[in-house]
Amino acid sequence: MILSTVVFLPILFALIITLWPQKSSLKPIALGFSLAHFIFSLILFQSFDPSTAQLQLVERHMWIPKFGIQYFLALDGISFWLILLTTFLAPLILLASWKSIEEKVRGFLVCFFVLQTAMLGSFLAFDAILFYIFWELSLIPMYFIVGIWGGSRRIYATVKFFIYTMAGSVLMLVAIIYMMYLTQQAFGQMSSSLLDFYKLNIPFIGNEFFSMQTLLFFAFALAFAIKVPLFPLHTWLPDAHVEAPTPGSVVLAGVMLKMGTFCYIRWVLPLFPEASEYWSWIFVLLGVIGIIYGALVAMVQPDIKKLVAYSSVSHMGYIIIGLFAMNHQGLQGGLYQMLNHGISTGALFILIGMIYERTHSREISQYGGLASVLPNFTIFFFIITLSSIAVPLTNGFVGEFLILLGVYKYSPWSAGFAATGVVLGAAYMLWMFKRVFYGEKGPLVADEKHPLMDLNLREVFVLVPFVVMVFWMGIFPNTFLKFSEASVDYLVKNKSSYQLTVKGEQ
Amino acid sequence: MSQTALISLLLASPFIGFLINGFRRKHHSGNVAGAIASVAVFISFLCSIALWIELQGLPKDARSILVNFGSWISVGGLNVNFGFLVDQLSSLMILIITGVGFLIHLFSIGYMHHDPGVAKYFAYLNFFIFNMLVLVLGDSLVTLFVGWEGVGLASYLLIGFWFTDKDKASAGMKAFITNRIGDAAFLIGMFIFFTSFGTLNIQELNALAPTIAESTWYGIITLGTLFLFIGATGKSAQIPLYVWLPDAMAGPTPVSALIHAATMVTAGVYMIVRMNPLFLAAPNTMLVIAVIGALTVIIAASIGIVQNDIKKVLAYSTVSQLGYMFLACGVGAFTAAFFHLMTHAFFKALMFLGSGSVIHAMHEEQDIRKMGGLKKYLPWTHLTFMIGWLAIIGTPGFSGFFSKDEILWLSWHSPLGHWSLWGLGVLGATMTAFYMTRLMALTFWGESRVPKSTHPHESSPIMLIPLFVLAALSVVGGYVGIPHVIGAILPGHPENILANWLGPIIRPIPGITEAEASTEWTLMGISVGLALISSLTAYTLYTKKQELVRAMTEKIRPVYELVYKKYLVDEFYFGFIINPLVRISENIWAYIDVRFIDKCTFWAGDLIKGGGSFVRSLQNGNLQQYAMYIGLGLVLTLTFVMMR
Amino acid sequence: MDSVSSEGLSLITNVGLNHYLVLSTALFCLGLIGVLLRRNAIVMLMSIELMLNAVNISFIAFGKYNNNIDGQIMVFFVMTIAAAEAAVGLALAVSIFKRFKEVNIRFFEHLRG
Amino acid sequence: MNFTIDMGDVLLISPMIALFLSSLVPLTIKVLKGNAEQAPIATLTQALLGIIAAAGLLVSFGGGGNTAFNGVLAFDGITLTTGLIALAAAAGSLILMFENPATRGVQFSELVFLTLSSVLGMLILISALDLLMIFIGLEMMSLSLYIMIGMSHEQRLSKESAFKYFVLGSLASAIFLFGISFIFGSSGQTNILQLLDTTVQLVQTNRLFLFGLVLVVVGFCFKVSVAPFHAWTPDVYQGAPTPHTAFMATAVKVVSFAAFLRIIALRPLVASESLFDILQWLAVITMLVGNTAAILQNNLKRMLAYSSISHSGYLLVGLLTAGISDNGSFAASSVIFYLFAYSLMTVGAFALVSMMEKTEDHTMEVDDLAGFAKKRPALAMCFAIFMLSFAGMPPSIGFFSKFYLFNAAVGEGLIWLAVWGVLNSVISVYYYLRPVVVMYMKEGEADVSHAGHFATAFMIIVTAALTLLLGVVSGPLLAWFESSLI
Repeated sequence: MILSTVVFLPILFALIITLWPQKSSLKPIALGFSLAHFIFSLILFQSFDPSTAQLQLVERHMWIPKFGIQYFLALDGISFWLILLTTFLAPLILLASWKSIEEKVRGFLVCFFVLQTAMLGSFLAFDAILFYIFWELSLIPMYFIVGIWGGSRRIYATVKFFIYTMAGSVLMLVAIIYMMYLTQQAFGQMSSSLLDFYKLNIPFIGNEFFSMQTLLFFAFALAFAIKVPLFPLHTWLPDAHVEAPTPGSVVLAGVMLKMGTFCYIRWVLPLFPEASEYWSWIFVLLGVIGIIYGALVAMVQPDIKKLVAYSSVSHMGYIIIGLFAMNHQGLQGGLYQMLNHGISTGALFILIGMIYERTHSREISQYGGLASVLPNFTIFFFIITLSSIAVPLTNGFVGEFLILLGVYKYSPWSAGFAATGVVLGAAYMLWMFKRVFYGEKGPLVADEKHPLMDLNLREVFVLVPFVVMVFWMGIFPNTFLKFSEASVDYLVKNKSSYQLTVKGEQ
Repeated sequence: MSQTALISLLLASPFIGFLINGFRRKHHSGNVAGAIASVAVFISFLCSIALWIELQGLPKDARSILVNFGSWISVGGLNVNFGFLVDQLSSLMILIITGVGFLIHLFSIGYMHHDPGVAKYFAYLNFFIFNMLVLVLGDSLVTLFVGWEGVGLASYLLIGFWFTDKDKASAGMKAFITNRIGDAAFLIGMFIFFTSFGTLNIQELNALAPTIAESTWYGIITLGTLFLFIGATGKSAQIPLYVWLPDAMAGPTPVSALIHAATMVTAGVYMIVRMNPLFLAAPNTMLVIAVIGALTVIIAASIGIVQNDIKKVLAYSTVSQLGYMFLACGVGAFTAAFFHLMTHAFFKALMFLGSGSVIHAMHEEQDIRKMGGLKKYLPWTHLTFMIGWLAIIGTPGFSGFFSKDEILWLSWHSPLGHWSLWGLGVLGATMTAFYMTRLMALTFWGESRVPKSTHPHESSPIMLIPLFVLAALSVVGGYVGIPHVIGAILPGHPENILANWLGPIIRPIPGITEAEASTEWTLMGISVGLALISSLTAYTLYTKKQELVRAMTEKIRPVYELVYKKYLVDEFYFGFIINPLVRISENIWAYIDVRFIDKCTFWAGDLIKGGGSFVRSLQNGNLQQYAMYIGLGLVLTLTFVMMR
Repeated sequence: MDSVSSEGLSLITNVGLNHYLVLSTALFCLGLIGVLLRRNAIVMLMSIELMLNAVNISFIAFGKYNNNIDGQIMVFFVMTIAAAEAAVGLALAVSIFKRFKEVNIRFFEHLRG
Repeated sequence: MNFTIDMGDVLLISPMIALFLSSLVPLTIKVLKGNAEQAPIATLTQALLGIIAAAGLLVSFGGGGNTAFNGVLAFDGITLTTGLIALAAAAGSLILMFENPATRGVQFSELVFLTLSSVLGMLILISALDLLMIFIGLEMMSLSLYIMIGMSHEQRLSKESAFKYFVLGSLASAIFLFGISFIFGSSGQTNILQLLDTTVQLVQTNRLFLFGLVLVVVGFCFKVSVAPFHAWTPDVYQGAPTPHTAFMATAVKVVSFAAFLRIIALRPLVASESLFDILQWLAVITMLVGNTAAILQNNLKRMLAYSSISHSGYLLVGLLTAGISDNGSFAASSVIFYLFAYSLMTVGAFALVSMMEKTEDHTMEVDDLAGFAKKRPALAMCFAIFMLSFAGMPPSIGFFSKFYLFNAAVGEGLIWLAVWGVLNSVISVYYYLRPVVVMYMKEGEADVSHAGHFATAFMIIVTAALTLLLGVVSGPLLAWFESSLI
């Protein structure tokens, strides 16, 4: 029952909040709830056994017997940290959005908690249909969060986001249905359980595009590529980020994008081993393009938030190439980079939100000399910047190093090109940092009438956990890596015959 | 005290100093902050001495202390530890770092005492020392890389220390990004070695390095070492990545002394010496290194001749001295390289601090054309600075002489060397003598051009003491590495201590023959002679015959301009790389993102909408039209079905 | 006795199923065309009736030639329904005339797009 | 032949009798009271009681799979399931009529009578096994509808739409009848049961039969508004009073599809490849037409009309699947489940529309919803649920119905139709989101002053709840449909 509780606790919270009598105490209640949820999710530590690649804390009940659709939740090393990342970010996000969300608080909190459930569910679901339900469900609250509490062009942004993502995932639905019929052919009984999908071996004809495995592969990969987002499909992201309110951006960057990359490991690589081996070059290519392209475009953004948005295009590119290198370092690095990106980019969006609350502008050119006015803010921002440009002993370095190492094994050239991202990343981040924090005071900063206040206690409480995580993950990465080690090792060792078993069953 | 405890203390104390000063960065009392920082560094200085003594105790060929603070990253085959290795090389290096570093801390107390951000300044300084120690002691390339980037970060912070000035901030950024280019290459180098050798541990790599040289250009070792060397060019300001170092002078002068003269910029040399077996196995790389080094020597020196900013002159001289070190590495004279690294650390730190003292005295004036005749105002500074001058131009008996001479000799004699390399080296030495003398002449000698407003005054003792110590070192520092020929004629035949000390970990140059003393003496004579002549010329020109200088400058105006503008390298980089890149980025954003991808989405939408409006136009409310559709549909269906 | 020209006779006697079917189809199409072309609501109703009666013809013809009485029976059903339709249609036509003072259907095309 | 009516048949048709009687009640009362309208609530109650009685009788006697009047009426799974759906939809629409300005008031008892007789026609239609019976059912249903629409208080549009509907409808039924005649002529009979085993071979050999069959199919395509026979749908749906629109969009569609299913069950698609192909293309065109045209609509009712066209497209895919599938009745049951889900959402959506209408001839624009979320958060949420469920977002019932439908299609190898369907549902997302955007994200003052419709509001909330929840437990429901269809 642990996983069900982890997944559906937020829904319960949402209900309570809908019915909660007085408006004034909503935020504290919600904060308390999310904290409780996080603390509860820590139970996983003592009930999870990192030594095996098998599924743990399994809950499976037949749901719709005719199609063998099950209610099937399970945890393994790949999803472990993403669960904790999700629950860890929640209270911080709520605390950070204390001031930024003023009207329609109730609705916002409900959306937020429903979103939590959807994301956790899609990380834990081991049944295709169940997964698809969670996956699609996650769109709706985000759609409302961006559309209601967002900026001026919010409607354009949110509809774009919704339709892009939906367009990707419907083909996946057809693919899922098709695979259900494949299971029927193979095992007599139709099933949508991921374990049965793993058991299938789908015929693969290499050089032919219209062969079964290739088509299924692309049907899945497209859905996830849009979510990630991979290079040519990324344009919804900057709009969504810029228009979304701070908490929206943080959830989007922190967790939602990870759903895409996570699903590559959970679904695409093991389900279609030959196809992903054969077509991996496309994804590595697009990933590398994404890294460089995202960095270059980020460099010339006039808007801080948009800059960070494009920077996450670049960072997600790293994750993709790491995954498709399909070797130990690459996969581990990819997984690790997911967490890093969640921490650092999430923190960046929170910081930007803080400064936006003070000045109500995100124009880089309007800033300057902020460091002499807000020293503490500057220090936090600088630390997060370091983690985002992957300076050693911050979390970013471990991820990028592992990824590049893995990719080098896959193909030295792509590693070489990806490495330019290391330089460009430093370039756009530091350039932005210089223009915003250094130099003479800009018009917004110098404004004598409203002097800017440095961080207050609440904001420090929000930021300190991030900084702690940045260094913890940078200095003791093994504490994190060892949880996914077994699973990744298993995936690498038997790529083509990937079959998970449930712990305790034979 | 156990070795583990020693090393942890060695590393911890500057870090703790950094934390303390970092948390009390609001305080303005420079002395307290300075005291904390200096004590922290002094403690690690003592630790390094202790470790050095420990090493003495060990047998000659097993002189290494490895302390492992546990595993950092372990994924698949990759295992990186927080391992720190003290051997003959690193022990000397940490001695230099902490020793010189300590002196510079002392100097800074005096130099920065009036600055409001002094606590932050010392925090950064300690942070730098910490990272430098990590760099030096790291037992694997990754750990080394940690320090490698850490020092870059520290230098970024210290160059941009007065960040309200846009240019200083930009200088810091430039330094960091230029270094990042090198670092990216360094990463690739690491990957190459990991994929081929399966480890990144330095000792293991050196052990695995083949003794048979690799002749191809595409060999694993050649490529790997080349990439590592590119990393080194970034960190140690060699062609083509040297451009950041002169700008780095935007930082406080002691920083220039510590980071951009004595320690950080030599990290590249140190790394190469550290990995010498691998580099020796790749003669092509060695050739590249030697050529790049020699060229850097000439280019930088030539620029140094015409600069008017005292710190810029010193900066370019640093670049060219680093060139010597790489030249040495390139010809396989690793000992010589390290020797020069050490002596250079002494006299260049000395000169930078001296210049700091001058600038301090001149109220932040750095243009040597506004100086002159400062000898009588700043006697002590002048004295110490002069010692540094003698050392760097290679006056026999001073430290610089020994190291530089050995480099030149080996670049002639070593099978990896070539007479042309030697020629460039000597030319460089001559130029060095010239611009250094010019610096002395314009700053301290001749008649004073100091504006009446400024009243130069000798610096406080706390700033002078470091000068004296460094001066002493610049004199005697050379005697640890007396070349064999000289040792042969000296009473008691003192031998090359440094060479013996480093012997076990530095592979000899393959196929080097026994040197015949006569050649060596001749070469030595030539270089010293040339240096002497050129310095005399410079002296006469810049003290007595200024107008002659101007006349000559006028005659070669275009050349002069070109050199004065640093061969327009920065302009080239900005005009042909950076600005185009920015413009390209703007365009791809505008065209690919906005005008293409989004447009495609809109097109799809418009297509659907167009279909919709077509359907709507059919739906024109006319009953008979609808009946017509039904009839047509009927006929169509019937024909389609019945005709088959 | 000389006989009537056999052609003429056969013309009358040899009327087969197909003739009836052709007739009914022709009537049906006439009705359809009427609906398609005539603007007058009343005429359109008449055309529809015409179509229904065309169907009746085919029913009867089939019934006759298959010796199946059901054909005739069905015709009764059809006629009733046709009557009902006519009633409703005329009622609607009347109400429309009341409202628009116009039975030309081109005058009510408010619902469109 | 001596003609006897045995008791079993009477029991079987008892639902229809019940409906007939209850439909008479209000009228008789009106007559007895000297043409004075009784309290509408009373009329409504009698009608609902009649419907409930009919439903009860249908459940208790129908669905056994046995036939009445020597094989003219059949009471099998299709009758039972679709009958229940139709009755429920009719009840819902009656509640709307009771409160909608365009329909409440003076002639309410006549309206109820007509509605119930139309439902009676529907019951005949879905239970008829004889083509002529089907025709009679169709006519009975349609004629009552024409009058219902025509007699609305709303003056201009409803008259026009009634007439359009009438002309085109009778045109279609004429075509249908013509087809029947040819089937009769070529096969000598009109009873589906007897045609069942001869059809395939007839289709391949007898051109006349094929001709007639195509005409019949076209007639049904008109009724279920498949493009290009759909043109009446937007106009009629928009012009008719909203409750009638709801009635047409749900009950009429359901029963028409049910009867269509009976025709398809003759397996002509297996026999005639080309018929199968053309119907596939019609399905594709229908989806496209409905969705693309709906994007540009500002009138909410018209938008829903086009969306119902697109749903006919999806349903046609299911129908084709059922037509060629050999494994059990899964495809058919998925169609019926889709009909059920669709009716549920549609009734709810139209209920909200009808509730927002001020006066009888008020047209409801999408932008009138601006700020609705602030005024009536609960109802706004319900409407959002309907829209997202239309779009097929999980976990609503809309998703599951689509899932079953396309699952069946993929199972029969109609993958490209499934792909086309899901892509179309992406297009549909765009216009289904529009009302949501307007409600939640646009500033505005939605006028809800007059919206004191408690029954309607209650119905909206109930349907929304069902829409949201029934999806998750849809497994058993589908299983029941499937088992009852065997």
